[in-house]
Amino acid sequence: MDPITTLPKLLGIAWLLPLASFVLILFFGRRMGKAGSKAGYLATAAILSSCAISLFALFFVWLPNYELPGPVEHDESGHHETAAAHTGDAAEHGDHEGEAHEENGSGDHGENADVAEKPSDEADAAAANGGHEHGGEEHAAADSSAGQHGGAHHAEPSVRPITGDWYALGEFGSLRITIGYYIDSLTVLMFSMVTFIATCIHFYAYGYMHDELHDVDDHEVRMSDGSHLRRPGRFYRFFQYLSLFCFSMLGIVIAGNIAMVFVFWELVGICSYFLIGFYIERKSASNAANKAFIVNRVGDFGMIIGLMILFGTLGTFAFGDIDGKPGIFSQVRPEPSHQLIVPDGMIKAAAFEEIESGVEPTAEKIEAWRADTSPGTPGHWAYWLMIIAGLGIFCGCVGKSAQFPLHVWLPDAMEGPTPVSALVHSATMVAAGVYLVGRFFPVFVPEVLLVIAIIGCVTLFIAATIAITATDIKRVLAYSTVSQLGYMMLALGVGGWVAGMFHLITHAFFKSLLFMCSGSVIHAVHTNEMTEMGGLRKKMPWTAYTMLVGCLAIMGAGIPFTIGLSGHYSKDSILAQALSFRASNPMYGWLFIVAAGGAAITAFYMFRLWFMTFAGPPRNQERYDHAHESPRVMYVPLVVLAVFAVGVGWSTNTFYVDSLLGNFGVQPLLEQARPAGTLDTAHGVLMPNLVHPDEHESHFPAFHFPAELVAVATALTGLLLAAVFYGWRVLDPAEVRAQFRPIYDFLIHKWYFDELYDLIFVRPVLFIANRVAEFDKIVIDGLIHGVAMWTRVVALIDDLFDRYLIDGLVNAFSRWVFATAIWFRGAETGRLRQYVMFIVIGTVALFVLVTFYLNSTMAG
Amino acid sequence: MQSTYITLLSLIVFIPAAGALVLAFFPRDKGDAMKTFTLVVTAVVFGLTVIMALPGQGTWQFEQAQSAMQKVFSVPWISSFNIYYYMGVDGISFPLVILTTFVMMLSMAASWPIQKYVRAYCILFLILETGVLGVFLALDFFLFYVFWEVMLLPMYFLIGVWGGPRREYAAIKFFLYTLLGGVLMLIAILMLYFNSDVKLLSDDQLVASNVVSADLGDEERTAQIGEIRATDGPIHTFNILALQQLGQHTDAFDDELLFGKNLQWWAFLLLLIGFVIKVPSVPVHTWLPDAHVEAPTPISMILAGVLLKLGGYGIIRICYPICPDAGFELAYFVCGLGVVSMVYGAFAALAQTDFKRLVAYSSVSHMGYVVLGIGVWSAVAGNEFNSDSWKLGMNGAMFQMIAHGISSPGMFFLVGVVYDRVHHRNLDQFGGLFARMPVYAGLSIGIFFAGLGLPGLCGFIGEVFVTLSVWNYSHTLAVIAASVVILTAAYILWTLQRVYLGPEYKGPHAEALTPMNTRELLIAAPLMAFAIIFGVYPQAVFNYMTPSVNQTVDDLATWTKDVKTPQLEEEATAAVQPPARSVAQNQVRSK
Amino acid sequence: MNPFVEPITVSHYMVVGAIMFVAGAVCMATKRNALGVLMGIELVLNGANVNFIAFGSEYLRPAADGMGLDGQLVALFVIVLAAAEAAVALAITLNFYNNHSTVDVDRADELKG
Amino acid sequence: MDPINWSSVFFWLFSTVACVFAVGVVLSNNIVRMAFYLILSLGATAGLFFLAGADFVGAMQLMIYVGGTLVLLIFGVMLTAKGPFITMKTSAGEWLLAAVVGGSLLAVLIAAATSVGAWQQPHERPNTAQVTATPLGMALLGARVDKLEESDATQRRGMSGYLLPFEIVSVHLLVVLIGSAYLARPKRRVSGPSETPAPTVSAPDR
Repeated sequence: MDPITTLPKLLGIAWLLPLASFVLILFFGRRMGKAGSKAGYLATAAILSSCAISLFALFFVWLPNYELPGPVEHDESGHHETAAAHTGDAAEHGDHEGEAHEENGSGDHGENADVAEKPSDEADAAAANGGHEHGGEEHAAADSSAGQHGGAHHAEPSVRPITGDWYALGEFGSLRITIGYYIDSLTVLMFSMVTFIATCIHFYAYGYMHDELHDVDDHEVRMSDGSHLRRPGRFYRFFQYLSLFCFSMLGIVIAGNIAMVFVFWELVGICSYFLIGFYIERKSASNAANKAFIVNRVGDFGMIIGLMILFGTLGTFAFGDIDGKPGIFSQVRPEPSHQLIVPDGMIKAAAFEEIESGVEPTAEKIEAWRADTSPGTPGHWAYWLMIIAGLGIFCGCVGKSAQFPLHVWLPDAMEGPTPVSALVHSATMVAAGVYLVGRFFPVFVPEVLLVIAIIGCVTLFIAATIAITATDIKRVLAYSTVSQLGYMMLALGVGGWVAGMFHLITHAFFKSLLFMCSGSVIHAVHTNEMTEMGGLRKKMPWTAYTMLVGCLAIMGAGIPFTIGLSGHYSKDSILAQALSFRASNPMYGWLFIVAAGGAAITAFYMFRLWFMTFAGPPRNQERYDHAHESPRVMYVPLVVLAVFAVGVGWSTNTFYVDSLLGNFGVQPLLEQARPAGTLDTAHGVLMPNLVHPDEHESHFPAFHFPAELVAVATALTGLLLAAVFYGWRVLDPAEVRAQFRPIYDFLIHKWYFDELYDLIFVRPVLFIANRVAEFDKIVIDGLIHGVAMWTRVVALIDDLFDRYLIDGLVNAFSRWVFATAIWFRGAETGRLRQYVMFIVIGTVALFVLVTFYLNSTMAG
Repeated sequence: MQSTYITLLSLIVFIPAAGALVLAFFPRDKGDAMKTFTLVVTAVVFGLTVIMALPGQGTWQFEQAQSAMQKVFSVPWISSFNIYYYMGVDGISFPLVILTTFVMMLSMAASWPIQKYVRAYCILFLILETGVLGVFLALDFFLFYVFWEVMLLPMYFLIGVWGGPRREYAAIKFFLYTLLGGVLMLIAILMLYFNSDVKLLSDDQLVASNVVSADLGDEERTAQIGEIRATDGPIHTFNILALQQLGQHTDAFDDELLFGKNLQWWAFLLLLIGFVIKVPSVPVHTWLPDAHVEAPTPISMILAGVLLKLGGYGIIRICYPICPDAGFELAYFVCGLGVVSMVYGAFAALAQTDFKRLVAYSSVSHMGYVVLGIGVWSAVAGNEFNSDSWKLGMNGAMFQMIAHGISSPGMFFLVGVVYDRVHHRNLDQFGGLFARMPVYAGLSIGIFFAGLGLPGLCGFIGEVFVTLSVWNYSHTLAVIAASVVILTAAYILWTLQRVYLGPEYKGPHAEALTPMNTRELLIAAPLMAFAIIFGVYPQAVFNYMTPSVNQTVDDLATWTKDVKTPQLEEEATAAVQPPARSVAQNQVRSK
Repeated sequence: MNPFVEPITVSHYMVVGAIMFVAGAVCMATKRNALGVLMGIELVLNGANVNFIAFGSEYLRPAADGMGLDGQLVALFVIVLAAAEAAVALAITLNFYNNHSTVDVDRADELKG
Repeated sequence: MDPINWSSVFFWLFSTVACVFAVGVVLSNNIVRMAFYLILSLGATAGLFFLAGADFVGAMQLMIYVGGTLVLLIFGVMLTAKGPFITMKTSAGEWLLAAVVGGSLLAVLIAAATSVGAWQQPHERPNTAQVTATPLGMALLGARVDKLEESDATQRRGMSGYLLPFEIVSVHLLVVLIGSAYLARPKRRVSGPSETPAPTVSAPDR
């Protein structure tokens, strides 16, 4: 089968099936069996089909067509010396790098070339994907010149992703905003992982949510008359949301452009909102839902800024090239070297003033601008644009992955039903942030990566410390999730792309397992408080031992250099990468130390949880008596996931088995998906001392050995501590609490983040809102009313003016005329003789006047 | 052809008026019959517009790909002032016309609870529809103004008679605000009219602006053009298209008027004030919350769904094309207005306790996107002319108008549904509606999320497109605009929580909370459906509007390139060395 | 200068007319008796007539300058009208007398404003 | 020594009589005396007319005024002459005022009369005495025989004569005759107000 045409269709179907399920349940859910019980079947069937299709796509379409790269475990003997050189002298790093790879280059290089050429040989539709053919040829060219530069083998992507658009949301000139796909092995892997875990959780939820099949008494909600709320079950609605969530999540995974990611980003956010607020009657649930969505929106705000920068400067959202139009990745890392550069679009945007003043932006000129990054130059500003864009995108990831400082929503999100916590808030959605950082990795400059690493590191520490004191079983897991996400971010931030993504996959399995186990416990004892549990392992052995597996997996248990649970491998590679980073950047050595310390804390709080729940005598006898093992539909998925939690980190070469699948395993798949050019050592521009080392270096024994040892040692330390306090109960944790009261308070109040945010964000915003509303009412409306009032006053004045001044004048005049007339009337005596007198006098007067006038004119 | 078009467009505009006339002959006590009749009339008009939108209708069909005006006709009306009965439709107005007829139909259906003076209500309602459609279709400025004012009075009465307790206050406030805008507009119209001169236009432009009909044969056309050329003195015109040509290709409106600003600057400002009052933008928005709160539900729907769009339409159709110079100069001001409205409206919404008032403020916030998207003037990136992101903004703004035209009537209707039942709107006294009215709550949440800008629903497309387009114009505004998503989420989610979630209903008349009836469902469901369709497949709208919007933007971009930039460069050089002004600029202008 | 030697001129006549006129006017102004007033009127008209005659006389002025027969004709009309006026005025007076039993014009103040 | 100009002598005689008795009319309080003085004054005026060559007018003066009008006047005096009315005294203030006003009017008139030089130029009177009755009669009938030889066109415009004024005056006299007869007729006294009550028109209430 030709993957280029098949995969989009297959994954597209897998993606849309949950949507179909959602729509059907939306319209007919209520009528699907009693209280919508059939809706559960429908949703489960849909996600199961998706899972089957995804796995089919992975095993029967992807793997046969794209051979996985060789083992990443380097031949130790060949590298001891160079590795030593690395640790010894970081300054000479660059020189040695070339040699180091030259030696082993030929082996896997040949394979890489094969992989790349394979599809172009056999694909009928090669013409449809010109890039492929082109890539193959170019690879051949690179192959011939491989001798000159050892690093060249990193430059070519091992497999070109399959890209394309389904349809456009909007198209304006050269700008397109589309719904498209970008498929590489990471996509396929994520599809498989998400659908698989989702399937397990659907089955599990069928058992967990069975209460909703009939009327429910919600004991957490008190009505105004004091009774408990009684409401009809909402079984079908739960599966409806779950289906929508699966659709949205898969949308993020398959998204071919960052805008589409954003679209589904929001959609998973809203699904999360619905699921957290599933118990809509509970105030705490709806508060938590609001909090989750709004905090995520804060992250989205940053993401939109990133989107704007990218769109404004690059004119595209697409990750990969589509129909010859370069996508973001190929603009940022142009062929053939795939070195990270500031793309032309950003340079032009930064050099806005120069261009406006008439400088022609020729290729040479752009190159010159790019080269000059001293402060104040366009190159400098363009680089800053890169940083801001990267930070903006990362901001979205911070929100979604609950990283510091936006981590506050995730613990509250545990208000949702436990299957939701397992699926949405541990395995998939919150991992979407990490996934996006991984997807967008090629665009992050070293400075941004450093920020990511620091944020991740801070997060993992804060969350781990809070988890120590939490007593709500789900909250402990929630903080654990935050902490593990911090690990992933840290890994990505220090350049460990595979390490980070690997941890994402493994974590998804064991964290969902842990959540489901906790759900099973809660289902049994009807409380979240660990202080009321204890000794449950006898009552519910399946749950207890699958959870133990989960705890071991998360703490990274394993026998050094031999075998371990999945977490062992992923955490090792993270620590190794952090160590490698430390070697290159001594001033950021604390990242490694915190990560290692965090590993100890992880082990401590996980086993604290396990001991408190399952070991020792029961703390609350009544609850203990009522506890029971969950039904099979719930614990079978636990077992399945436990198996995966153990083995998902393994690859065929872990056991040195040459299987039919080649070097099958998660790590090789990820290695195959590694973005082109990200394997090279990267140097910061604004921070010239910042070096992101080649990830493969972390496999050098110089880093790998100490890291693995440290990981196991810290984990064991944590485990021991937990056992001392909670397992064997040798020491009383209450005494410790009393001893370190302030610290305990600080931790139990979650570092006072909620209070802080309430103080510096929520209250001011509400304050401003009220002021704005008042402004409207008082100032603007007041102004209007004032104007109206003044108009009326003026009108009144006008009226008075009219009445008293103008009319008054008229009246006064008439009165005056009247008075004059009256006065004159006195002359009208009616006496004849007087009239004669007047006539005479008038005549004389007239005469006199005329005479005077005539005289004066004559004189004049 | 002209006769076909005159029939078509006149039918669309005047069927409601004719219906109003017929209503006068209904018996007094047949209230339901009147409502039914009115509904039928609005449905007929809607049907006509839908027929235009569908393919395969021959001459009646709206040509999607055509960017210029179509279905144009022009009949002399008041010849002594060159006023014509002159209408046409293009991609900018057509979606709004359909939206209008659609929302009008729905809000008539939503008018069933009206029991007071049914006849008068229906008549005013239909006259209002005529006015609004006339504004969208009129191409003669005078005609435009007439319809603008025709629309005003029915609205005044509809609020003032059928409104809530403070209806007189609200109605007068609405009336005065809008009237103020109308008067300013009239001043601007007259300013433009008396400074216009058709003779300045070239032959092609005369035909393009339909001063000389394109339907005529060559000889007749030449004769008419000759006639125009031979006339003594300027020929003033109200023809909007001709004014656009004059504004963009001649210096007819460039005379200095006051305070060193030229005539078109002032005309632009006056028109803009007139239109942003309608939009409404901060700080001339306070009529909106009051009008909405007091107006009956269907009138709120019309007010939010249709009337606010007139402002945006006016800015796109009139302000920018006719006064590009002023538009260029004031672009930042316009964008700033939009952004301030967005932020301000969102904050104000956050503080409301009246459900309807909150929705009204959300309208202010959402319409801010429209103003912002229209205001973006990013034709220039460096010295490259690339108006793509401008097109993005303009199209986004247009889409936002349509989207808001779907979502906000929906919101107001849904508020009305619950208000009809419990007769209060105090947000703090709701809660638990999800359990009592599940279908209603589901639809509400859907529609409110459309307002929130959730992907997959119509609000998202407009908001995101607008926001994205702003970056190339101003980074600051872009960042502020982006930040509004947080506030929007906050107030909408908080509202949903207070109204629909929670264990029980806290207010009075709890027993009246019955599920939606069929009529209400039939009103809300289409809105929800369109919200989803437009959100998932926005091309359904863009196909109609993009050619025309892009053409408008291209024209303005060409103007920027050919006229404004040389002018600015010249000013820059003149500032360095002040020699005599060259005549080159004037040559360019008169080209 | 002997007044009996000097020839008479228009001015002389005019002075006589003036005296009669003024006498009539004063008579009108002072007499309370309606008949006295009437007599004053006669005097005034006569004074005027004197002037007319003087201006129209060929003996006093060259014919070319004078009014000729016109003066006499006007005087004639004045005399006729004076007679008519006297008749009417007497009728009024009698009427007044009938109504008020007096001829004191001061009592006839119905026109008083 | 110039010969006595008899026309001057007669002028002075007549003018003195006219003026003195005119003043006498003013000064007298007795209505009968006033009438007598008036007759003298008017008669003297007629003499002045004769002196001025206006024989017909002078004759008319004697006939109408002295004959007709004054008879009429005296007739009136007699009709109304009851005791108290014969002498009605005028107050001293009125006299003073009248004197001042009259004096000033007189001054004005005399000043006017003597202000024009042409009016003081003596004129050689023609030796032929002209009889004016015929020309006057002809003029009243519309023919100005005195202007037949006039060569100046403007002067000849008066040729139309006084026919129309004559007719008017005739009608006027007739009217006066009838009017005065009417006015002077004995009146029937209406006793008291009208006894018939005013008709009450009931306004429509609605």
